[in-house]
Amino acid sequence: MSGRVEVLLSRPVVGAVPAGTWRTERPVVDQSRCTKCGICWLYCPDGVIQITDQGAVVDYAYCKGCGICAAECPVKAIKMVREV
Amino acid sequence: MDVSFDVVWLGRGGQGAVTAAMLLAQAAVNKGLYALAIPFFGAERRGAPVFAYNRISEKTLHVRSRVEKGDVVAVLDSSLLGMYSLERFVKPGGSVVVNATERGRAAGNFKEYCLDAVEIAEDLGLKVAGWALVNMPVLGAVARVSGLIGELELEAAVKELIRAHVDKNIEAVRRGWSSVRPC
Amino acid sequence: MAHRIFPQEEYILKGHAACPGCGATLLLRYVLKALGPSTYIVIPACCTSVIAGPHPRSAFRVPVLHIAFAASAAAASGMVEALEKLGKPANVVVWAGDGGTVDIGLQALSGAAERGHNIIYICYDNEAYMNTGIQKSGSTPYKAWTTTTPTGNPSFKKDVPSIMAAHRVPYVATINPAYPNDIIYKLRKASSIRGGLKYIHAFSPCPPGWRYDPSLTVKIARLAVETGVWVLYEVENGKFSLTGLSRNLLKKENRKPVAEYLKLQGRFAHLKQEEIDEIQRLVDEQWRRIEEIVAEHGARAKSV
Amino acid sequence: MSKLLLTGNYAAAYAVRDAEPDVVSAYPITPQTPVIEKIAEFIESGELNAKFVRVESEHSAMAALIGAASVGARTYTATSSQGLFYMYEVIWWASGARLPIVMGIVTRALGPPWNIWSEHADFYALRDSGWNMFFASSAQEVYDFTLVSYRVSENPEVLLPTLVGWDAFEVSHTYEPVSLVEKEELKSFIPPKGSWKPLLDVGEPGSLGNLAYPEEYIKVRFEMRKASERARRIIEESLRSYSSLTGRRYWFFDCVYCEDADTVFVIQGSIFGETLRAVEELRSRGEKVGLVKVWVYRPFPYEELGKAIEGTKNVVVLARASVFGSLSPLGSDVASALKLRGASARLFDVTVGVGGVDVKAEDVIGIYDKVRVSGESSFWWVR
Repeated sequence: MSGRVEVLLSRPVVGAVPAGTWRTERPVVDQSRCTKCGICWLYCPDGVIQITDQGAVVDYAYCKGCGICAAECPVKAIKMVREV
Repeated sequence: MDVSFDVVWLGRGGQGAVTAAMLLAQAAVNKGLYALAIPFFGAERRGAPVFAYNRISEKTLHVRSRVEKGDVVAVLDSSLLGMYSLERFVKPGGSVVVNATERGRAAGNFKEYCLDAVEIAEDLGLKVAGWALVNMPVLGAVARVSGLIGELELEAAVKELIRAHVDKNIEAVRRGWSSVRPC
Repeated sequence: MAHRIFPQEEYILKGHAACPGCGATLLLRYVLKALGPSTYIVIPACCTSVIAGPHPRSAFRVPVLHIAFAASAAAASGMVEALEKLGKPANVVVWAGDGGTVDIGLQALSGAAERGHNIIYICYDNEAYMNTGIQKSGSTPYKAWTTTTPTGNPSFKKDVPSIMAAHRVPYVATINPAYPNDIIYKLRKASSIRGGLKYIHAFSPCPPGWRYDPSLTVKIARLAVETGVWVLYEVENGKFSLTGLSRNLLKKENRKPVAEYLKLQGRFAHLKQEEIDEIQRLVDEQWRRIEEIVAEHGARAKSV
Repeated sequence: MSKLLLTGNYAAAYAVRDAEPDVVSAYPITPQTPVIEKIAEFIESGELNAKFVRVESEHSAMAALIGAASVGARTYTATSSQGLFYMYEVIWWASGARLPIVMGIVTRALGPPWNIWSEHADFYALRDSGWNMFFASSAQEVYDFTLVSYRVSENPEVLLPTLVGWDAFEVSHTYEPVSLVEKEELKSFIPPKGSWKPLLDVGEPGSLGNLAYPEEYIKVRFEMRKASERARRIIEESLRSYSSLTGRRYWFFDCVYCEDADTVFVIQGSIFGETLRAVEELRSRGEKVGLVKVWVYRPFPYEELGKAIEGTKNVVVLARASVFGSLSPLGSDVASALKLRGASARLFDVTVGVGGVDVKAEDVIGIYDKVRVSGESSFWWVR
């Protein structure tokens, strides 16, 4: 392809927008209560939660703080905390 | 300058004036001439008056406007003569070919030829959607009157461009060619 | 363990431009997980035109054709025919909002459905023109507030899945983001049906447009099904079946009161009790019709 | 080289058959309809191996081609007048998306009142769309320019859509002998399939048309502008190559009797024949008149045309388009061409043949007589 037409295409990249800055509240996981069930991962519209051996881990660089994870956590292991 | 032998076709929508003009152009091309077939479509439907035109020349023609006066004027439906005065369409000294058994009115400054195309078409069973296809006999007559096109080129054109009932159509052209006479 | 059994791969990358708690993005995340990387998406003007991220960056890891508002079903028609002609089979998906589907895009959708192109058409229905700031669409529910229906929508939501079923497309289904497994199942089924247009109508909660706290997206989505406001079903080759939780909701006593669904949303905050009762009656009426359809299909199945 | 008696519309269909597109999509409208009927026939008979998407509207016809071309298909559509305007939005989308779509426009007047006859207002409405634009004045030119369009559009230096306009009925429905190019010969002229890489591909995912903020938008559009400028050279090269293939001489425009002319008519399309007749008549009276027939309308050949006519005293543009409160589009472009070269020729902008009215040699001579005595530089010629 001519590099000149290439200018038309948007290419996939993590962080197309710096979404993390939008947040007014952040989800904080109480790992001692986390059962690693994956519900928070499943319902996250931003795909910023990973289930690791330690439990659910949130990527705050892109988390917008919607709070779905906290609302859906079956064991209430996630709390929404105000950003300062 | 464009100098051409011009034909004006006058018929009703559905009678095949445009097809006749196309076949005459093809026949002229078969003879090594350059030809245009120019239809003028109104937005009207079946039965409304339809014009088509030919320009035939030895050289490439550029003019695509409607022909105002033809060397030959072909009338596919004599009922149209009540609507149009032929003098409007024919060059002085030109010819008209009318699908009619006879012409009662005095002629102008042009020669008049007649043929009964309806009888020819009906005799051959050439009908589409209930209408006699009078264009083929008239085409044969026009080609003969024009003095430009031979019967063979005309038949070749029909063979090239017509897909249905080719033999009957060729026979209709032949009968038109042979039956046309002054009237 | 949801994260183990559910498709892992992400096709929407972190750092997209959706609002917090966006139901549409959640839906699209599941849809792409179901369909995988061999998928082209056609997107008309809608929220997702923005969610994709600003040029030259994109949050989407599959090829996307953005196209004018009314044009998506037609663009997908040409795309799928071209891919077939070029010997490059893939999923061709239209991802359109309710405006682009039930209103301005309906003609093109109807044409594509009638012609039977091998397209998966998904309408994510957030029940108003959200991209321009919450104006009433043909899919806005009765009585809902929008900026162009400030005292409540006087007209009824257009039933486009039924219109699509009337086109005799091979597959029509509804989905809801509270039920991701159902989404995966239905999208994979749609993808496996090779001939004809597959139409999916998706419930798509919108926190700013519906005036609710973004953490409630999944809860509201679930309540929509539990109250019977949103019906999960599929119509496969003309055969209607309820799916998932909706299968258990034919009996009224199994359905939660619609008030539970309505009261969480600011767009319904102005409703008087008699209006809530009217909406409840309308929902019950809808379920009576479903009962008839189910009974008719059952009788037809027996007679065969 | 075979010669067939074809209408302009059939000539377009034959060119499409010979260019072998993958996807054709169209919606019928008078006077375009025979184009797509003939293409449908070619597809049904197996003479053309293409998909025909029988859409429900012109808007969808162009949208379907955008979808098809974005994944690499060669495409064709045709339309006219109201249909073109219904399609308008996506026509601009096609060029903005840099898709090498080819389209025929059988020019027809716009309503109201309803009118199915020729006028170029629909064609001119696309002058700023980024499409390359040819205008044909005969069925032969329709065939030729349609083939050339594929070569221009698919050139990786260009990758912009191209359209060919031709007059309703006078060209679209008039039968004339048309020379076709043998398929073998075309192979060296039309790029092989796959010579441009599709923008969208699952193997290398990218998005076409993401929202672009102002600084990015201007970059994208500036690239498009540069491509359109490059198209000028590619069009010239393609026409030269086509001329040597066929012996039919094409350039941005044709100039007849221009050498010593002090008055030059500038026209597009089917009025060429009658205007030529008028010019020859005037020449026989000793008047020094010439005639320019514009073939390439976008990118407009400002430099070349300006050079060709800058030495004349009077330039009379005969434009077949209703205009209100403005010069005709063709008149504006010719005025610009003169001004850009600092030429002192006087410009007359005359609207003729609106709604399919025949323009006869007598009309052209009447216009010639009028501009010599009248100070009016912009007027409609209504008999």
